[in-house]
Amino acid sequence: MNSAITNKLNIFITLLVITAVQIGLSYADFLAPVGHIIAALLLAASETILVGLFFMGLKNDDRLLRTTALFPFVLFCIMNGALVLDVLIFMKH
Amino acid sequence: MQKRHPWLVGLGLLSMVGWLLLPAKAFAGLSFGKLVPNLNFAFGNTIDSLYSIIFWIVTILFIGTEGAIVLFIILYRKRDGHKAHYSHGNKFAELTWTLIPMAILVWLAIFQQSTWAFIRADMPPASESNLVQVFAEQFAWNFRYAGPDGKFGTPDDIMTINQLHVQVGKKTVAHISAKDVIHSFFIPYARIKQDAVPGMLNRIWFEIDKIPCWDLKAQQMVFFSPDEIKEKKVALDGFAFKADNVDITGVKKYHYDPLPDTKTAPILYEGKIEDRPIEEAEYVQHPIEIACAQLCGLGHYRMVGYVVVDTPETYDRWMQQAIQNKLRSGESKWTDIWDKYYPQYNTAE
Amino acid sequence: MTEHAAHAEEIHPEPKDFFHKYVWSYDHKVISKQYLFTAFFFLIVGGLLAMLIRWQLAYPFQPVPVLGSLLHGHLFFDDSGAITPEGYLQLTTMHGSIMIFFVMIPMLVAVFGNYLIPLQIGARDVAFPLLNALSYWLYLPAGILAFSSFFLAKGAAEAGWTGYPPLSDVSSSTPGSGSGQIFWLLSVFLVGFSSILGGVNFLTTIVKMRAPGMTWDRLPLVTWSQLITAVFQALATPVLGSAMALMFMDKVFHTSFFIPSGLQNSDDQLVGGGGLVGNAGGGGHPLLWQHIFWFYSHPAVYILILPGMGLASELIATFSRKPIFAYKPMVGSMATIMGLGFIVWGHHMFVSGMSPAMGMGFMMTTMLIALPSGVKVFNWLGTLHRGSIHLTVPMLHGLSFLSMFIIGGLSGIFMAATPVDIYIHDTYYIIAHFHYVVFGGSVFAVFGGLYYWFPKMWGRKMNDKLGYLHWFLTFVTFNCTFFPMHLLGEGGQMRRLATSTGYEYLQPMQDINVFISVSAFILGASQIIFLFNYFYSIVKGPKAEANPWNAITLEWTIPSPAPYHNFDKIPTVYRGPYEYSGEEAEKVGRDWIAQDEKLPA
Amino acid sequence: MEHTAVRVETEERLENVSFGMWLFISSEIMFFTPFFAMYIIMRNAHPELSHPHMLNVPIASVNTFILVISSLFMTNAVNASKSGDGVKTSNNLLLTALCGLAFLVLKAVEYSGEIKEDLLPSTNIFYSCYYTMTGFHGLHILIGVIVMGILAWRARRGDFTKTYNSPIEVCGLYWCLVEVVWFFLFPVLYLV
Repeated sequence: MNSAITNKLNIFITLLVITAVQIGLSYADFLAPVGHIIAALLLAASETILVGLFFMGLKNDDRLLRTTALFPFVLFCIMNGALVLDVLIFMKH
Repeated sequence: MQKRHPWLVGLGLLSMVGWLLLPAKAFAGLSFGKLVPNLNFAFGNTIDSLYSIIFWIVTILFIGTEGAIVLFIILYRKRDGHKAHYSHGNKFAELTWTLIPMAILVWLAIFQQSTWAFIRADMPPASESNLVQVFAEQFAWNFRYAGPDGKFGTPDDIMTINQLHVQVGKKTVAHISAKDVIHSFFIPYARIKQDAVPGMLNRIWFEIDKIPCWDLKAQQMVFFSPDEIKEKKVALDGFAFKADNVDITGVKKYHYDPLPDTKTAPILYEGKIEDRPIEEAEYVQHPIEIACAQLCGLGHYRMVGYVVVDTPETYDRWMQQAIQNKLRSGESKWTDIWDKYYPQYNTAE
Repeated sequence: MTEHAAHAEEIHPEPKDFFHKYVWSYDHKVISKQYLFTAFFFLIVGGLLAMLIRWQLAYPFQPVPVLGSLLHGHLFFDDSGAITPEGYLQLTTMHGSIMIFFVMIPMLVAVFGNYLIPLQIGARDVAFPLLNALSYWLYLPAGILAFSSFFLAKGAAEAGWTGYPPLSDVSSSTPGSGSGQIFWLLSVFLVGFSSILGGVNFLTTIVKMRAPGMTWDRLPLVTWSQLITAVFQALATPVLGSAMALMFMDKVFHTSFFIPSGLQNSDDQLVGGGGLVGNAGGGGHPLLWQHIFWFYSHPAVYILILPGMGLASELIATFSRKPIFAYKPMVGSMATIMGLGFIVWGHHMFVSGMSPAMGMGFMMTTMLIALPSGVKVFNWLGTLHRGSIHLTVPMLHGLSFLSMFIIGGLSGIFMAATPVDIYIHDTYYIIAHFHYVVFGGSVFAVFGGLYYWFPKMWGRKMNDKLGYLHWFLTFVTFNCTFFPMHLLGEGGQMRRLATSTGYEYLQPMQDINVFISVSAFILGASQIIFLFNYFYSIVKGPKAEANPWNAITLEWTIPSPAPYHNFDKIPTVYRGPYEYSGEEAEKVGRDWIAQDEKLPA
Repeated sequence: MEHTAVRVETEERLENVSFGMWLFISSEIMFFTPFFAMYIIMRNAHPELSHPHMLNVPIASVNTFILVISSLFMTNAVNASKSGDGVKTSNNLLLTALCGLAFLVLKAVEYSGEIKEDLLPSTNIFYSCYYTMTGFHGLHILIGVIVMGILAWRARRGDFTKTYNSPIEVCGLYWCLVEVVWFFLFPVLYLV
């Protein structure tokens, strides 16, 4: 049992560290603005995966739950991809 | 099983068979060009021919499938001694009716990419076309022409409400936006439609290759090509356009009457415009209509605009008159909104 | 826990008092009947709205015969009893919204889904009975909100069922866009939330609670279609919810998501956040609403048609006494529709200012999505081929679904071709297309389903003579009403016009409009036959036996009306759902064999 | 749900509940997708309206830490409910609810600061997006706090046993969803 608890504590600490890194990175100005965005999103995604796998139990769930968890992010990319393509890239203002 | 009523079932079959031969379907396809003839020879014909290609494909599929339904109902109807054939499918049949429709659909899609790009993406260069700005508002169309200096937002621009002047045979580029809600710039005779979205500039181009006139004897609209109109006597004004209600269904009867006590009217004949006695006029220059195709509020049904199709001579005559008497109707819309909030829309491309 | 003993013990005793038996009930069968009666009420309301619309189009601004004199000066009538222009827009908006959100989706998904899924997969009830009741009790207030918005001071919403901003967003642009639009937003949000919960509930039930032996290739096509519909409901409807939330923020908290900067109202005043004069704001983009709305609404039209396809497959297979032709491709095409359904929405926006390059992409996907429907149509024809076709009333409705869906699908191809769509977009051609698919398709499937499962639901039989009469009248007048709309579309008559007689080029269309209106009145009147037949037979219909149509799926193995706990013992399934006229059937001496019937040794 | 004898929940029931909850979570993610889409379009169409660290980053960072801590309490609560210890579950649930309340209080402080400077949802499109996204997220946290309060009260009353703890599981999944949404909201609104 205690391995589960220490596991939860490790995850908890890594989450705190990632958040701290995220905030710190945003103040570092050696990164270009695009770099900020990518770094922030990558860290957020890693936090999400950590919470998803360990705190939400996806680690020991079957493939069905994992596809259910993943599918909305695919739709997220479809909708945002189409919107960005149409309103920002193709649209001549 | 319930008791069946043969006469009722017969009636059902009859209606299905009758439905199959319904003339409307054939009439529907052939009527496409008749109801609203196409005047835009640049891409209107491709739209019409594309419609009829799809129509014939669809009609063949329609006759085939509906015919199959009725045939199967009759052939395999329930009767003593006839048993259903047990089968879970037939690979060959499934393959054919997946691949063939896929081929047709993909061919249709690829075939039209170029038409769609030609109509929408590649705008004609400014040298070959007239540029007009369209500013839709709740229940009227504002038009603006660049005027002699060729630039928009200058004091010599010409502005009209609900009156778009287009040169026959010459491409017209329209930069469309809206003031308050979404409207849709739709000229059925020119086969074009483009939403006018506030806060956004949409660009379309079209061309009108026939001149609509009103035959005074037959009291109906006729279309002349630029050389046909040379032998016709077409009055440019001096006539009033009247519409009388026929019955409660709101159908209207249109006719032109000469304006009271006018002796002469400017008549276009063999490319020259002179004042001639009004009796000589056989035709009157008649505009085609612009409609709003997007729900834009309670006046959506009465948002009628007019496209006056001019020969080069009449176009210059109108332009000179407009410049002389500084035609700037609906000016506040342009100066207070378009130039003030959307100066970047005054581009040539 | 081997042979589902747990299920057996879990049988709650049937509630006795009226309140728990019929009002606050967890039983999926009672909830489906609650949805049924509410959907019937809204069908009547939506139908009346349609009659008023047709009156205005045939005889523009003439006083409405009966209602006009009764309600002159109120609702959408002016003092002389004729329909006002803004009243006409309220009619079209609410006709569309009520028919889609409060009649068709509930009728197809909540009534048939609720009733049939547990019975067809051999379960006692849905996965979350409390959630099921909650769905209905969210749907009812949403309906009341929508219905009461007619009686607001400035009337119901007026921006079409699509509610495009800035017309819907700026309150001063049209009378209905004030409180009427807010009522519309709230009621669509609530009914969307109820349908999300329904989707989650049904998806869990079908995936997790199938009886032993009910593998994926033995699942009846009705349940397969409910599964794919539930995926669309669970994943696409939230997007509608957030579109409603964004516009609600616009109207109440004066944000400016869909209001571009520099927008003016009709008396030339600059409007900012919430469409109010004097507010700064602006910077939004009206096209974003269209993208977000259609991202939901294209899956929504598949929510409207997929259950209809499932019902039609069941009817056609049962009354041809023949297994469905190519079961796997039927399921495969439904899965393809699920896959493509999320990436096609742009074909609603070809002329809306979406860039032409996007138009090309969406044209490709739209052309591809026409393929699964085509495959299904040919498979239905394959089912009819060499079957023994019993032309009972449900079968006639099933065949009408098939024949009308063919026309609806084929007229869709015209719109997928973008150059042709330039001409026919927002004209009556579009209205003809979707009425052929929704009315000609799903409503005929619903009528067929209601006849077919009436014995199981009420334990009685409906009258056949009235059934044939109703089918014949509806079939003929439906075609006379909606087919000429193709002609109107080709003539260029635009949608949502209070009258087309203001346009010179539309004069020849007016006689077609009058013909359509007259046949629409007959169509409306002939629905009374069905409603009378339905409610009369509930009380007075002859008793029905357990399996009046000699069908195979599990719901026919239990007595009619289906008992409270569905199955005494959870059945074990041995074969597919459409084993008509096979060797196994001959072994038991009939032309059908139930799914859970053990073969004699 | 009247207080019946100890309810027995089958293994399948737990599977159904978690699959159902996961579907609901994906529908909630789809609920937030258009907000992010709106935000991305807005930031690119109007870059002048906002710059990194424009909003109150300290309060938001504290809020993020609060949420991370609350997720630890939440997992403890779920583990405790698995072992049937009602009181421990209830305590952990109350702690998580407390963190949720702290989050909301800080959020209110942040909002009042901005409203005092007259930065309302109607000032410009950036603040419209900001208020909508954080507002709806705060609404979800409020719902979570209320549900956890009720569950903590029921846990203390002994409703949940080793064989019946699906409500706690569901609440745990919901709270992690709310936390994940904030993980994306925080950098996108405050740091970038």
